[in-house]
Amino acid sequence: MRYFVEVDDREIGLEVLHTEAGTIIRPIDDGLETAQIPVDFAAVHSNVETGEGLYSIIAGGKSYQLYVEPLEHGFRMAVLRHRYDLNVLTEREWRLKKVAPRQALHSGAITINAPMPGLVKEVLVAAGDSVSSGQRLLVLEAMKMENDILASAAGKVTQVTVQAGTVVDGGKALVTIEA
Amino acid sequence: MRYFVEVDDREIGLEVLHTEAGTIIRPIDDGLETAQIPVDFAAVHSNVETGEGLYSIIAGGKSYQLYVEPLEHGFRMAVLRHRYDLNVLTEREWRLKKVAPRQALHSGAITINAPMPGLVKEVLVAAGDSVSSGQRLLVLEAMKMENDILASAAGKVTQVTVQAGTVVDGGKALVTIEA
Amino acid sequence: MPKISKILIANRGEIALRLVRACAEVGIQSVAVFSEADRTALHVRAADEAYPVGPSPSRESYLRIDKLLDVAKKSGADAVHPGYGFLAENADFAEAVINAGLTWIGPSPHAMRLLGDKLSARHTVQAAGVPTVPGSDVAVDNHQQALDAAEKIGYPILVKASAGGGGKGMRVVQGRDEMESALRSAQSEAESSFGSGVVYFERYLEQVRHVEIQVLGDNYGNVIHLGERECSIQRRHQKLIEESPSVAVDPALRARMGAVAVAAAKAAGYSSAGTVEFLLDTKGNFYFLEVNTRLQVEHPVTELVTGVDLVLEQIRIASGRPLRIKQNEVQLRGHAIECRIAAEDPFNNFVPSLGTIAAIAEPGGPGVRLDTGIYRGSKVSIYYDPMIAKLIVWAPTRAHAILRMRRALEEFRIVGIQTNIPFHLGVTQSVDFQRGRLDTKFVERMMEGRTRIDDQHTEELEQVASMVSALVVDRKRLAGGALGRANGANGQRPVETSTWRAEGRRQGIR
Amino acid sequence: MPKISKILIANRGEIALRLVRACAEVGIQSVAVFSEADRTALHVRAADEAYPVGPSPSRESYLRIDKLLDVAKKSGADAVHPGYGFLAENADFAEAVINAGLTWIGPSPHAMRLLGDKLSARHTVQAAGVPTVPGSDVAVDNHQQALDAAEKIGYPILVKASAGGGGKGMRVVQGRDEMESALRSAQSEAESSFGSGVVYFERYLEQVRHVEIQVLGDNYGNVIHLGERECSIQRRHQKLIEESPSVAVDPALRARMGAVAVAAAKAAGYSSAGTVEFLLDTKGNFYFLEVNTRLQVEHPVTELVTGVDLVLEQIRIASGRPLRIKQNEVQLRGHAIECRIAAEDPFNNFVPSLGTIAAIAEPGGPGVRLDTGIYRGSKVSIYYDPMIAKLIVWAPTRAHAILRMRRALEEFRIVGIQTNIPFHLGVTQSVDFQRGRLDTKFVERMMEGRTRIDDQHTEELEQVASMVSALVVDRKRLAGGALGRANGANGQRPVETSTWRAEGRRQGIR
Repeated sequence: MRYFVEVDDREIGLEVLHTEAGTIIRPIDDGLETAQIPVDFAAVHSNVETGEGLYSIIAGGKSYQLYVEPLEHGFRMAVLRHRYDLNVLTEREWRLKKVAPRQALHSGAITINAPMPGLVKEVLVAAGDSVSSGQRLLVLEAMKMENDILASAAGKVTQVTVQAGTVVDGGKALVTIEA
Repeated sequence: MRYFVEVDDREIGLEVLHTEAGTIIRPIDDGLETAQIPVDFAAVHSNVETGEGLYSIIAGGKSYQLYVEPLEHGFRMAVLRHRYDLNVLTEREWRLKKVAPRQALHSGAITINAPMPGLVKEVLVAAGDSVSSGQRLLVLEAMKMENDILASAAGKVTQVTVQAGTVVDGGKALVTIEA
Repeated sequence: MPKISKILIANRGEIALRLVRACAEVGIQSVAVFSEADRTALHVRAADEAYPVGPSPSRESYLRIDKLLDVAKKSGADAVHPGYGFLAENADFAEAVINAGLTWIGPSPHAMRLLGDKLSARHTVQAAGVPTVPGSDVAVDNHQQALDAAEKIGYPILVKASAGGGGKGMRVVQGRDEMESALRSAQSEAESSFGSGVVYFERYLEQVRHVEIQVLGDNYGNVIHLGERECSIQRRHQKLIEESPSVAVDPALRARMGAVAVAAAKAAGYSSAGTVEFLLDTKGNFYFLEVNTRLQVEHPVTELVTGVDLVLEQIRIASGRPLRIKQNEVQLRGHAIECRIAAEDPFNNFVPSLGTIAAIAEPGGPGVRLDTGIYRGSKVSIYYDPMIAKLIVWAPTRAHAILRMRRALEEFRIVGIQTNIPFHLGVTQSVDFQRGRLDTKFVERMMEGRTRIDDQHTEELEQVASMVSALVVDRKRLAGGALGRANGANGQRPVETSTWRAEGRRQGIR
Repeated sequence: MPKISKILIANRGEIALRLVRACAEVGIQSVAVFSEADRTALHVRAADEAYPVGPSPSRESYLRIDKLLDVAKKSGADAVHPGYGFLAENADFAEAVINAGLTWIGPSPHAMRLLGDKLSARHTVQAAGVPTVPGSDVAVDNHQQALDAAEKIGYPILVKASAGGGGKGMRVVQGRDEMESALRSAQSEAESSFGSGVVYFERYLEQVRHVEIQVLGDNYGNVIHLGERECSIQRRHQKLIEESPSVAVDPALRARMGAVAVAAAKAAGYSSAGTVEFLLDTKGNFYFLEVNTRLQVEHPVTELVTGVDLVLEQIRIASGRPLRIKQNEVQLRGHAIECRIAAEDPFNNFVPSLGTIAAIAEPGGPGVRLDTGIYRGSKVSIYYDPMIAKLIVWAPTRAHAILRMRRALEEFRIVGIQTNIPFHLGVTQSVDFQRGRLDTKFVERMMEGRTRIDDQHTEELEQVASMVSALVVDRKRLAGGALGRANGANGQRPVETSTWRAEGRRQGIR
């Protein structure tokens, strides 16, 4: 079975083969199938359905353990100081996606939500402002700390739905930005 | 609600009361209800059905945590260097258990007493009847359940002191049997 | 001498548990308190007694002096330990405890007041000849006075709240232009945070290390020090990593700083455990910053290198015993490092991460100490500090301790919330940290990507993560296949019975 | 000098994990091996590399020299650490490792052979002037020779297998009458267990302590000792609790025993870590028992009091470095105690308890070290030793260490199997243990109820257990009621969502 894994902006093609001698993974390298990596994959604790769990993989003798956390699309894995968000496509999904026109990532309206319940201490932008990605939009006090809420993309502020002093629940829309 | 806990060869009677101010436990001491212990009982992890789990109990200010493991009959708890196997009886179970063996010891005239207060629903025998051991004598409704009152020995019924509809106190003589 | 036989622990979380454990280890009864959120907390379950003190917000529970004293009375406690945070540095609380006829495990309210206010502390220690950071020795009130004072001290200037702590009411002023607004905002933040708008100036020192000295004094005027802790790894004036000894402190400097710290403590009539904080510059000059009149979060690193149990000594001192350790008996052995594990997402600007702890794998083995109040099923809530654990390691050498910390961080897995463990892993892998080139700007540089991190196998890890994700999908496919057919499929790996629960999944921030 | 950059760890369980961790902490690659039962074991997951070595029975996996050497070759390992048990004291394995061009992390095969056979070890150390337990210095073969030898030595006699260990081939003979059958059964048990029926006699000493000295030698003839461990708490010649220092050993005796142990090690040309076991009588006389030519299970107690990492020193020594610690630099600080946690039911004659670990709560906080290979979901199987964890504590004093151990044992909760934790709690509560009145019959006396145990609140605990059991039943009743009605019932406690799994329940022996 062939799978295409999207991670960061890379795409890694892998073929998983179950043989008499065990499982083998072949990287798909532009159709050139090069190495064959024998893998011994085992779940320590896992949920087969969601994929969540702790796994042990021994690939070519090297041993790793990874905790897999399901995301809405794909999986998240924390490995050492890194965190990977990965999305797995079957060959069919991958081919369909490849032919489809690439969607612009940052088009349309982006809503910035409150990451946690808290008190809005300061609002630093107003409707009509142009903001750059990473710019501070407002300050939310929660857990005794002041937390900067940043713009996740550049654009124009179209709506600010809170003001200083507002107590918000987690998930509440705060600012809308039009890219 | 009253419970009788068998542990080792002891028997501890406890009444659990849920009040506005919280849960209270009253030890049942031969009918003498003495202390009232306010308890704050909470499950850390638990299975309500089997009872298995880790519990925190604060009884009269003192804090304990106990792991409860269900046995076929009752529970097992490891506390410090001790292990207790406990069996919990409801008042009804306890009374039924209590009256049965005691009466089997007597010979001659046997009086069957009401194991708990209740309403006589049905009387199934009359004076002069021959009964076998274990035969149903009457049905006593108590604690919202119908309880069969059985003959603890074979013999001849010499007296029936109640009739259907009689409300009886616990301990009231119901039927006398001559062996 | 006040005999201590039952201690009320006026705190929660890991420090409350640490204090409950200390009581158990010296045969003293412990009395825990808990807010509604903390009913099944570890410190509650481990204590001998436990009493509720109110709703979850600390203002309504852990900060309620009246309720705490009520519990002390009800339980028959004869002493109170405040831990750190909450009321630990509140002299009024200490006084109320003493007035209730109980023993306060900490310095006298007088010493707390003298050292609690930063300006007053500066004056107290200056009188004892302790070098302080150049600054205004009086409160700075208005703009003109500020400009004059700044001129004398020299820019950059750090505006500090005299009653402050934790970075609040603090502003860096690079030049005259920034003064007016910085002064005003610092004053108002100080006013709202501490109820006092009094601020003063210090020269803002750069390229400095934060080095602090642990002191221990008894009720008879004896004070010793237990060496230093380096706490330069800070973010927004919050310590993240502490270690002892400091690579920048040799025995001669340790003796000098220790003597100064002891002098500062003696000047205030200090007893119990306390910490004298200094800034240390690259030339070996050090400047008094402030005194923390309590047990510190980072006290374990000192315990590990000195072998002295600080809480035990605090209890002994409070019960009127003289110090049993002499200065020349204090010996540092090996090296200890502490990482503060917080429920914060290092991939998202350290935003607090709330939710339920679905699973934990704790680090173990040689030289690892874990102080934590979390457990499977516990919740990280908005009510309390996001620090959920302290991971402390000891090893014979600093190099060994760093690698031990790294493997312990790798072993430590917390499922259900985000933590700053990846940040700590990054620090242990950074070349500057490994070489001991630390200063208080370390984290800033690291977060800006200006630190070289010794990352091995990054590409390999990505490859492995890819393989695992494909195998997880493949496994589900095979399981589906196996389930689809009436009979177990041929040649396929058996599907493990799931021993993992999906319940209690994270709810936190995304 | 052999450079070590990748170590094959020829073991499993907690010791394999401890060795994997040691490798990570010195920047050496680790290669784990695993049997079928151990595929997801902690040592496998934590190691850099891992290879299968066969089916679950150790004869077919961990004891297969050919497979282990094959993995060493395949992985490119340049050294082998055997841990303890399995092949750790097998000189043939050490030789095979060396012949394969790899470094053996342990003493030379020559020293292993010299000391591995007990008669040979006695001769070797006697030549160096080491006092041995009075006994026959030749093999005892037939009944008449046995009676003569016993007459000379004096009853009671202990018949011991020369090739033996772990109490096998060992018999106590109280008088002439018992000799014939004891001799025959010891010989046949020795023959079947060790492939050699050679037995010899020692006087069976009573009222003695088991005290052993940790030695460390390099490849250049330097040997030091790291103080003693007292291991008198034994059951059937299996150690259960070890501590360092021993209350029975003062500095002068330590120096004498240490010097004797060093002499014994030097007589055998010993390098690496090793242990010289003695019996110590009430008058301060000590008698050589045997040498364990490996890292011991109980090595952590020595690590905690000396600050020396024994595995790290083993690796350094094996890579040809000279000892870096001088005898006069070895200092004992504080007190350490280890409890061996075994999957055995102390309420049922210590019968092994098999099953799946459904949940674990690990002890933590100050001074606690936990070395274990178990995890939630792991299985305790018939294939391997029932020791599943080592709980080790350090504290400034012995009294503190005992109370710390007690609170750590109370914190340690293992669900799914029975463990001997209640036994260890009993020991920490026994007055004799607390006062240090130990000898090798301690456990026997305790199990016979002849030990005073300082049990507080027994009746109170029974009362609490009763209340909890009633409340658990009551809770189910309320939950049933709540479920029965369409709407949540009034005034009833909410029913917690179960965060507990009933799966993976115990299956073991009853």
